[in-house]
Amino acid sequence: MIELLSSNGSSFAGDINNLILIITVLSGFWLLVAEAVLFWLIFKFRRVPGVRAQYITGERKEEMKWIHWPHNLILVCDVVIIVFAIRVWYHVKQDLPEAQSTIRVIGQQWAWRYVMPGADNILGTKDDIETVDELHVKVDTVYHFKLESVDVLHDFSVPQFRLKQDAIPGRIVTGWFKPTKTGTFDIQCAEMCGIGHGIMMSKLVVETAEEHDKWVASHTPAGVASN
Amino acid sequence: MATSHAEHHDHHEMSFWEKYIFPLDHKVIGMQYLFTGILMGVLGAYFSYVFRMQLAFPGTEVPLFGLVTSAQYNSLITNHGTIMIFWFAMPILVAAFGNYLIPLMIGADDMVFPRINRLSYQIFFISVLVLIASFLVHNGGFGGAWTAYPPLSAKAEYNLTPWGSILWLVAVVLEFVAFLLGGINFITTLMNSRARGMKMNDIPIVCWMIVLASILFMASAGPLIAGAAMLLFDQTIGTGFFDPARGGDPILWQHLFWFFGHPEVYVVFLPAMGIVAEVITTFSRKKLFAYKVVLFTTFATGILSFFVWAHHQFIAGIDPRLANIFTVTTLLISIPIAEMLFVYIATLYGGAIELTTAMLFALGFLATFLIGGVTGVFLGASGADIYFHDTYFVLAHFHYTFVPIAVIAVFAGLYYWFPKMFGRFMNETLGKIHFWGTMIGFNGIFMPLFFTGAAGDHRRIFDYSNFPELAVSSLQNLRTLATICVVITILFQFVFFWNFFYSMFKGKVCTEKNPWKANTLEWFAASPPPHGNFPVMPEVYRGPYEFSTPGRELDYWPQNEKA
Amino acid sequence: MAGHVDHHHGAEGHHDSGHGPSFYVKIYAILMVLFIISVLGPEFGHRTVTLITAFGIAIVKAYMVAVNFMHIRQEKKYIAYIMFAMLGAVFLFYIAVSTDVQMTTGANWENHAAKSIIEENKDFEKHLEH
Amino acid sequence: MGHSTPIATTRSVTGMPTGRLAVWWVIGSEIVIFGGLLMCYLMLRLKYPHWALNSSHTNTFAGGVNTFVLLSSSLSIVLAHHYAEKKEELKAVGFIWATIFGGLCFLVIKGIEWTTEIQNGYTITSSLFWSFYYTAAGLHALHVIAGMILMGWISIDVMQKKNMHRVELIGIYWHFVDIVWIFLFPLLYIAK
Ligand code: HEA
Ligand code: HEA
Ligand code: CUA
Ligand SMILES: [Cu+2]
Repeated sequence: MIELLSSNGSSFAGDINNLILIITVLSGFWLLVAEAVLFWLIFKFRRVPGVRAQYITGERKEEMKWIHWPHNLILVCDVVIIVFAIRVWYHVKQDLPEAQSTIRVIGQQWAWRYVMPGADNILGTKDDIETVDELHVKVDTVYHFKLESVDVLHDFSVPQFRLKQDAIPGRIVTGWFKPTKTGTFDIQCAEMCGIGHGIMMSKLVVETAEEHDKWVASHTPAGVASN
Repeated sequence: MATSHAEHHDHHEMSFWEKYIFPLDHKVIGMQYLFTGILMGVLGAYFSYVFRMQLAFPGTEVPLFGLVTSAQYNSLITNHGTIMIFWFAMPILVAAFGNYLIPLMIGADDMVFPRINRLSYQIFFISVLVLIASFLVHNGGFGGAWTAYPPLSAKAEYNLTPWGSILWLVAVVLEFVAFLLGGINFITTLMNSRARGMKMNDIPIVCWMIVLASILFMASAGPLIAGAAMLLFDQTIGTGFFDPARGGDPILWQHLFWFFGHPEVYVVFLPAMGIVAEVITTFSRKKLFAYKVVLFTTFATGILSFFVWAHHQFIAGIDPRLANIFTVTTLLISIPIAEMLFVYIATLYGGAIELTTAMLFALGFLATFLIGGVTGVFLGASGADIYFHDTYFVLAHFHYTFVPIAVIAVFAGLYYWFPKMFGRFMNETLGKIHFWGTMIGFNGIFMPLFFTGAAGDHRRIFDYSNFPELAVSSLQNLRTLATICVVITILFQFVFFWNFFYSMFKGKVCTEKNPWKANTLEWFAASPPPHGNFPVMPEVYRGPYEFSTPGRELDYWPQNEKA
Repeated sequence: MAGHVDHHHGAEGHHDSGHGPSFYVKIYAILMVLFIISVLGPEFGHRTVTLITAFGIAIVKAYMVAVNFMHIRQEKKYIAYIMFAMLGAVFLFYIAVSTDVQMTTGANWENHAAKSIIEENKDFEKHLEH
Repeated sequence: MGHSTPIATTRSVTGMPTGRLAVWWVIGSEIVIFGGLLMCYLMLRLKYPHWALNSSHTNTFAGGVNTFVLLSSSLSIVLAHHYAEKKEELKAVGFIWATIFGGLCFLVIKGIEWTTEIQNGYTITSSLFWSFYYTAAGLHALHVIAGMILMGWISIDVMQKKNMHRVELIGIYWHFVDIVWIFLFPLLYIAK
């Protein structure tokens, strides 16, 4: 479980983990302060017979500063979080690096279909490889994926890559990832898509260049000369 | 001047039928909403028990239910979410407390439109029947999540619940209509029917909050009502509003839904904050710290809440540039809410805190809601939401907001106003047992789920053993822990129900009008208040939180007490 | 019941709009003229003219009805503000949502279903002629 | 029901009668309902220029006559309000029924219009434009019907000089229904 909390199977997973860490520190600090003050006040100001509560309107200047200072400091924290969040977002979702290979990912009730380029590394040619529920990619390669759906909403999610994107019927959404570790990872569907939503899982296999070439060769449709 | 209202009604003895089944009295209508809401809450809690058992012990027979199929699982969570929000949280927080408290606290004898009020409950009641019918029809209840995203929700060939999804949608629309009618009543009553002398700053916070919540609801629900009509036509007669092949757009529904959906979470949040304000001021004998700041932050929250909705859709395929704007607005909304919470905490400073059960629940609300609020910041940061979206982290976030709001704050309110409502006290010892059981149980349910979520558990999955990464025992142990805590929490609710119903009939009689020595006007009426509420219509001379005023012998100063 | 009114609040039962039937008829006449212009607008066959006569005049008409028939001016100021706030919510919705529902492509996405519908109908204007 | 009006209803802290205040809030909530629907329509209308072709099949004449009818009925209800304030109940009732008649004409014309459209093959499922056409106009027609029922009910009271202030309330509502049509007309009929 600990590995899952910090796993970084893709190039940007670490950025997302760091962002989460920053938010944890900044907002965790406030959470602790608020809880500590709350409990301290509860223990400190218990009712004692004969002792009256103080009369504080909270509208005088020196009282209001207890509101204004946290207000400004939280604003600062917010700005910091916004800046980091948008930087990560921009990097992951908005500004796609040049693709080294492009694949199609198609969601349907309740399976994932993948179309990968064959040896020519061009999508839409005869040697394309089509698989169901198993995606093979090469490590350290920038992939673009074209995400589609044929029926309802699905969501292409690779938790270990910190990658997630909805698939929408009628639309093609382009995203990217760059695997940094070899191995087998879960691909899940993260959008309610009917009674099979809970079984809509597939595998992502990240291979070294040689392994991947071998896999491509052995899966190229028969009768297609790879050129 | 203020006339006696009671005598007027004496010559008209009301039958049981008129008094309890078709009442016009705001208090009875409030009670109808309360008890219907509690019943629906029990149903929602039962659903959560069933599907949590399935998650902890997949594929085994769940006691009191049986085997859970994936279709049933989906329907259970969908209707759990829908019921808990629309038929439990809203009816109790907005309608029950709103109806019961607003006229009493502003010194009126009833709502301004009693008949519209009754109509509101009747429509609400029909919506309950329609919703329950939706579970019983052929192929079972709707299972497309409470967000009902099309195309799944729009076509029976996808969701496989031809009737369940239609009835579900009709029930939700009826519920909306009921709350629009109720809301108009709350708003006009507060605006127009306050007691003589009650200025804007003398209105108790809870009344402000419920009315502002009604306004938020009214301003945000419109597009979704239109959208619901569109979806209903998609389901029933085959239009293509949300069908991309025919030019429609599934994303449009998401916008319609969340444009409503986000303000909606503040629709339930604000009344809970209102209840807590009344309870903590009374039991710490303190003036509310900076009343005006509370109002300003509430207004700010209300306005900002219309600018953040797309944070639910960050990765749903909206344009990534749009997400940046919504990240900014979402994070900004943490400021007014933090300020509001800090003001409440500051109110305790220098107080004379008495830890009654109501006070414990109110403080428990503050302590736990903070966790829910702070985890919202993780989700509002678009970059982090890429990972967290639709995981149990989101789920734990919103249960850490909803349960404090709809369960804990509601308990605070019920323990606090019980003597007024029923003229008897609830048992404090049982109350404290209930408090600790609920708090420990609730934290035990959802604290582990933050971790399973952060480890990658996705929502709405009926059996994790299909996912190798998630089928590991360390995660399964946390899931089981959560489930055990659900059972514990639910068992402790029996303490509450015993206490509640026993005290209603046999509890210690509350002979005083004002047992907690509070200031607001409802404590000036008899317990329980008769039809017409007040023997003499009260006048107001000061704000609602004048506790421990220097130079007075008593440490409270009722709003209606002359000088 | 009359005896139960708290008189101290002094509800002013009606507004005194001070307008007589002839005033309303005059407004009605103006509305009619505007209406006729809006119907004639498309006859010029000019897109911008049509848009102005159609929607510009609709706004003027709505304004005239709100001010002269609904007496929104005689109402407390905040009534108008509330109505504008509601309209504001509607436009806010439009502004944000149009950025992806009204578009067919955007940053890293395209709505190919919508594109192909537009493509299929691209020569609709020919059918419009006759 | 044997219940008298609560004191609450007769109070007026804002200075506005409670009924009128409530009607404005009703209209506020209706603005967002119609507004939401029309904004959805607008987005897709601008997205698909070829909807101009569909809307060229709408019957501008029928829509125009209906605009005329509704504007006229707005005049009659504001006159009804005028006479109700003057406590001339007969004239007020007359104008209320003139308004109801206007609503009826509107619905009859709408019925004829829809029948011909459907006979020509343009049904609610024909295309998205027609779906919006029927949904928006249908929702509006429901409001017309509701207004007519309320007016009939109010006119009974007005005859007996009771609840005269309600004429103004239904008037405000009716004008709002009129305004919605003022926008529906160019959106569905004129813009081609
Ligand atoms: C009443 C319920 C409620 C409340 C009050 C909130 C409050 C907030 N919510 Fe939550 N939310 C939900 C109910 C609620 N939410 C629900 C039901 C869902 C899921 C729906 C679904 O998909 O089914 C959801 C989902 C959800 C998402 C989408 C997640 C996803 O699906 O990917 C996001 C994203 O931004 C979010 C953010 C926030 C934020 C920023 C707040 C803020 O209002 C919180 C503000 C409060 C604080 C921040 C705490 C106090 C502040 C401090 C102690 C100061 C320190 C703070 C900083 C340094 C910033 N929420
Ligand atoms: C107000 C809202 C609310 C409340 C109170 C709850 C309460 C609970 N929720 Fe709920 N939940 C939602 C709103 C709420 N939930 C929503 C919106 C969803 C999303 C649905 C979707 O995905 O579509 C969801 C989904 C959801 C899931 C996710 C399912 C999935 O994605 O697969 C889970 C899983 O554990 C869960 C668990 C629980 C549990 C254990 C409780 C409780 O049982 C916690 C303990 C509380 C109690 C036991 C008390 C209950 C109340 C009473 C008994 C009445 C008492 C009377 C008074 C208070 C007066 N909920
Ligand atoms: Cu596909 Cu969930
Ligand atoms: Cu939200």
